[in-house]
Amino acid sequence: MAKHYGRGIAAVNYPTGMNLGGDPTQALIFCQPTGGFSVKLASTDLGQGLKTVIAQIAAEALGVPFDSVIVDTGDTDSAPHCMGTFASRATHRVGNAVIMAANEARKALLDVAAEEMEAAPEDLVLENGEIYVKGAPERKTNVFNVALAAHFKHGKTISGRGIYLKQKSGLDPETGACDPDSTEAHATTVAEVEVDDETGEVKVLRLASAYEVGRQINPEMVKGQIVSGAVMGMSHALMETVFPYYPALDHHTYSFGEYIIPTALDIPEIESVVLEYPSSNGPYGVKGVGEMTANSPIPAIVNAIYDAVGVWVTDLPVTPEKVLRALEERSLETH
Amino acid sequence: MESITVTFKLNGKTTAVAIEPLESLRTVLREHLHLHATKAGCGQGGCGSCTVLVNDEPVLSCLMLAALADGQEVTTLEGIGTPPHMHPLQTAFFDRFAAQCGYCSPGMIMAAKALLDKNPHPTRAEIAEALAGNLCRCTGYVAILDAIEDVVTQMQEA
Amino acid sequence: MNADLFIPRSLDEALSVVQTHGAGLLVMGGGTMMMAHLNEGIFFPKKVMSLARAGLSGVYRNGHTQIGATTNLTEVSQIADYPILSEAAYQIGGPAIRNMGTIGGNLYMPQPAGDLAVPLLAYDAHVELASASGSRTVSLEDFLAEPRSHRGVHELLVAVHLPDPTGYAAYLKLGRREANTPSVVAVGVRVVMDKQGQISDARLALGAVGPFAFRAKNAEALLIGQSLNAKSIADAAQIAMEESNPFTDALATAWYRRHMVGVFVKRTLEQLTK
Amino acid sequence: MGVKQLGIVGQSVKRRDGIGHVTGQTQYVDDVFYTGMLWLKMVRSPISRGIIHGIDASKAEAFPGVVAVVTAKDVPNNWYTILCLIGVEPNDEPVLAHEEVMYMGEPICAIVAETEAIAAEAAALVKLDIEELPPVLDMEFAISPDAPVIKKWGNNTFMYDGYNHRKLRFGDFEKAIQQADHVIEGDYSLSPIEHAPIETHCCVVKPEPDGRLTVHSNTQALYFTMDNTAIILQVPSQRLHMIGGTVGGGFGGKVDVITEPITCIAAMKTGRPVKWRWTREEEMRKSSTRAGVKMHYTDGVMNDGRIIARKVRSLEDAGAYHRHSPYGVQKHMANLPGPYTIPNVWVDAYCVYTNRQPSSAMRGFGVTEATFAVECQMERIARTIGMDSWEIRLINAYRNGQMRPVRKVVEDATLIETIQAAAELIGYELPAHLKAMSSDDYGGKGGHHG
Repeated sequence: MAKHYGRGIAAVNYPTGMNLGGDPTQALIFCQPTGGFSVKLASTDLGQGLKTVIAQIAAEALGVPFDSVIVDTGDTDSAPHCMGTFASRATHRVGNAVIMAANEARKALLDVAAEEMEAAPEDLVLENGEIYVKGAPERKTNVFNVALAAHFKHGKTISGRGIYLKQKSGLDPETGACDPDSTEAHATTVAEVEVDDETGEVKVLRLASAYEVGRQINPEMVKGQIVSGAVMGMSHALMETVFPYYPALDHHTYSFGEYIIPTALDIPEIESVVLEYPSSNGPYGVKGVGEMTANSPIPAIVNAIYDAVGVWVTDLPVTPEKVLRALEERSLETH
Repeated sequence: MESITVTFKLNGKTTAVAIEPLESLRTVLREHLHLHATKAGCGQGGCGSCTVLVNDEPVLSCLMLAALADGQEVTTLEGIGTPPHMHPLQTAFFDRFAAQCGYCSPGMIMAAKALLDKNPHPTRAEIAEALAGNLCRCTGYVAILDAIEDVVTQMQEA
Repeated sequence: MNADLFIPRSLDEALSVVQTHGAGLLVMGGGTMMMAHLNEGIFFPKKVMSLARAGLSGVYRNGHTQIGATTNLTEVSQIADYPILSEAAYQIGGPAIRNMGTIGGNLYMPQPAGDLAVPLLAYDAHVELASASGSRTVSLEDFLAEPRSHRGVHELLVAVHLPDPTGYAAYLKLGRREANTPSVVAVGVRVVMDKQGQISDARLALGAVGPFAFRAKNAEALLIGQSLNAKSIADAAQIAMEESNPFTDALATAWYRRHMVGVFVKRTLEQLTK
Repeated sequence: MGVKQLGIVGQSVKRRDGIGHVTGQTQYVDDVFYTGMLWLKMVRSPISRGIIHGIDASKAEAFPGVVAVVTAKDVPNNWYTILCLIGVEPNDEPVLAHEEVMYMGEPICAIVAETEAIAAEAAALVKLDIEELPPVLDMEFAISPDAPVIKKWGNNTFMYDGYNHRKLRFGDFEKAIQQADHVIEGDYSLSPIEHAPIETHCCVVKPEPDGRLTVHSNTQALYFTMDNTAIILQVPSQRLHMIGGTVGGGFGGKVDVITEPITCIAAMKTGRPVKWRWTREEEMRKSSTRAGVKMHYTDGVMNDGRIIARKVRSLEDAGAYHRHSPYGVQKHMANLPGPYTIPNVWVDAYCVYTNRQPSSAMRGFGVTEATFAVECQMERIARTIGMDSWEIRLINAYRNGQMRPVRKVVEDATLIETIQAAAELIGYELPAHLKAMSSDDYGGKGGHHG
């Protein structure tokens, strides 16, 4: 028996968003009488943390404290249209819509503040909920006071509407020419594996990746996607199939007993660095990261197996059996 | 057979409930007693999201006849901590971003609690072994292991 | 789901339920297999008996070792005298499953589950079947081959009996991930050596490579009279491969399972040389 | 690289929903209960392909505790074509099958009962009279002339503008491949996989006194689900009030509108709240999967490592019905050449129908498969011509200002930078000329790395 070490790399791109039928999302923001801002979305948090990153984006764009922003998602009676959470689009689309809505609400707020302070709106600075006159920081008020004044004195709404639409792209049926995405994120993953030449088992020792995601809104949650994707990608490469003898239907899986995904004992060492090259059209330069992280590990692992034992197994999942058969076929060829 | 009544100590409080004979403990907790922290992930014993403690031992409530809880002590996630008085494991899971979609979190935390109650100083490998029956599809487990290790460290320092 | 549930508080009570209801009664040990089927709506039993409170749990030593049928896998994993039995139990599921699954129930699990039979065969286990009119023991080997015919409709599996362990034993299981996995193959081996270092008795049991766990008797026969060396190990592995009758399922094909019998019999025997 | 520091953006603030998750107080759909709520179970096809001659639900209807049986007759517009909103046609998938079944597990009728257990037991009593036909399971067979035609439009592929595949044509592949120093081919395939979120599909619908329906859904796309449901129910969208936004894992599996229409119909028919929660077995065997994909690459490569021509033929297994696959194949087509500058590209991408559970969206679908093939193929090229694995990628990596085969100018490439950063991360010293490369070194327009 011998165990063989191998290293493989994969460099990938990933498109943000879709365009098949036009890809819009809307947001509404309104200010409550005491200066809280409610962001109304019909969007969905799948666990990736959308509710949190949108609150960050809204607070940043409005110039108010994070805790004063309420994000209300997931109700079609109270919030306008969102295409949905998929295609690595949510932070990009929803974030852009929220910035647009925030800009309108912020302008309305500063208009009222300007009246209250007898200053020109363009001379006002709004930072972290505090408002002051540029060059005269002693002339100041805050969102709480202005919101109260707007509601009870000026009869003004402080609210904003936002939409982001990626236009539908035509697709030339003869050439395939189209505009398939908004921006591209990128990644390179290095996989290190150990292959047992008696059993064909592949143990992934390490997945080290560099991800370029435009701009991180919340670095811990980006890391959460990277680690998540590393494990899901490894699982896709080595373990998972609904039809173990595809295209045959035999032994169609029905439980986690035969549909194998990793446990806490199966995970490799996972390392990453994140690069930020802001995109031209994402909110603060965001590119989508959610889906990409599960992609680069797959070919990196398959390439590492080739590096370790010199056989190509390019039919996923790379089960121990497929590796062993490939090794046996090769030894028949060489003897 | 008509419905039967089982009486057990649930999160420290004696509870009597009328059940159908073959109902699982999970069904009774969620659908009769409306303690929804215990999740229904597979009903097959494969995911661990319905893990609760019976007499301080972790069991899968989807595979346990509720009738067998009679006279036992059952602890669910609701019984170990609620805001603002969270269990240290809950705090650590929150601080470490160890919950993404959150669906496996109750089972994970109960499995971790069962471990730490018995072995306050587990290694990372022992922690992973204690979670072998709990699947997570979101986090890749690293943050979960980190969170539990944080609690182990806190207990060592305390 | 209108059903009668019996939770007998003693063996006698359990046997009387079996005597009365016989074939139409679904008997649950820990419930880990049956409750999953109930939850999925695969079948709808009308009469169910749980043995959980029948007092059948516990490990007793009295000239030999007796393990009550509802002793759970956690408890089995702590039986120090039979190291490969405890090892096999520890490698099943996660902690919660081990707290629920029972040794008796495990012997009814269809392959590739039911790992405990493998070390139990290596230890020459017998099972005790009881009915209202008395009890009898059957070798585990015979029982596994046809559990339904060996257990009468009015009988219950109440205990597993093990002679005192002799010799050296080793157990290895290959699954598809590090833990909580059914077996691709499970190998349990126990050999008794004479003073010259030659094998005087051998048990080689295989799981997940046949319709039920079984002893590779030709391989055992080959080992007897030999020392454990590269050649005898390789020969035994080869014969065990030939003796196995593997199947294909979602985890592996018959081809792969047979290959892994060779690899894991070899690795298991090699452990004994260390 | 320097990005402008911002305030709260860029900070790792804690999750807004984190405390709810770790204390079990977050409300997921399955945590919604109403007084008098009924449960739904689906009767499904036991075979992969056949003609339905009869559905006898009389025993189920008579089973104590059963409140209603929902069949195709109860579905106002019995077509489930989720991308009809963006013009995908023709209709091909019934919400409830009544004439034929196209995959094992296809829904036929729903049992609505007082408890989940009663619904399950009654569902098992429905008698189906289905004449079995041989299923088509293999994609190559499906597109061969010998295969039975399983689709009403006369073949077994989705039709794109009159073609049975999507085309990508850039440069002149046929000419370029003749000039290549090496022709390197590779086959790549992926078996269907399951999203496997820990939370299965679940929907709860409550009829309101004003005639509206409150729909608790774990869909990934509320409005998309609302609009598709309204089309099936033939009611104005305003009749529906969708509540969701908290999902126990999706991964693309919850973009199908697969539970809401039937649960709504059951609630309308009974006038009571109804819950439909899928079992794990349904999640594995009946919900959409990631598609099986088979790809063949033929690349023309020069001795210096430049890839001058790439041809790809790809088959994507949609399973029995469209769902999101016609779109997924387009995304796939656009990504099959990879993030490399290749002047001559030819892609044929097929969306193929077979008698298996439909495939649909899953994390990266279309792209994941392409990326897997491209990056293995890059390694195969490197090994074949004897070039370093890093160098082959760096010299071919697309640069800002270059034209992608879909005829979009590259403007935010950082492939080279991530390759360099990964080498640095693992302590691998790239040669100076590779270290000096940049996504902006093409000299064309675009790029914003300055």
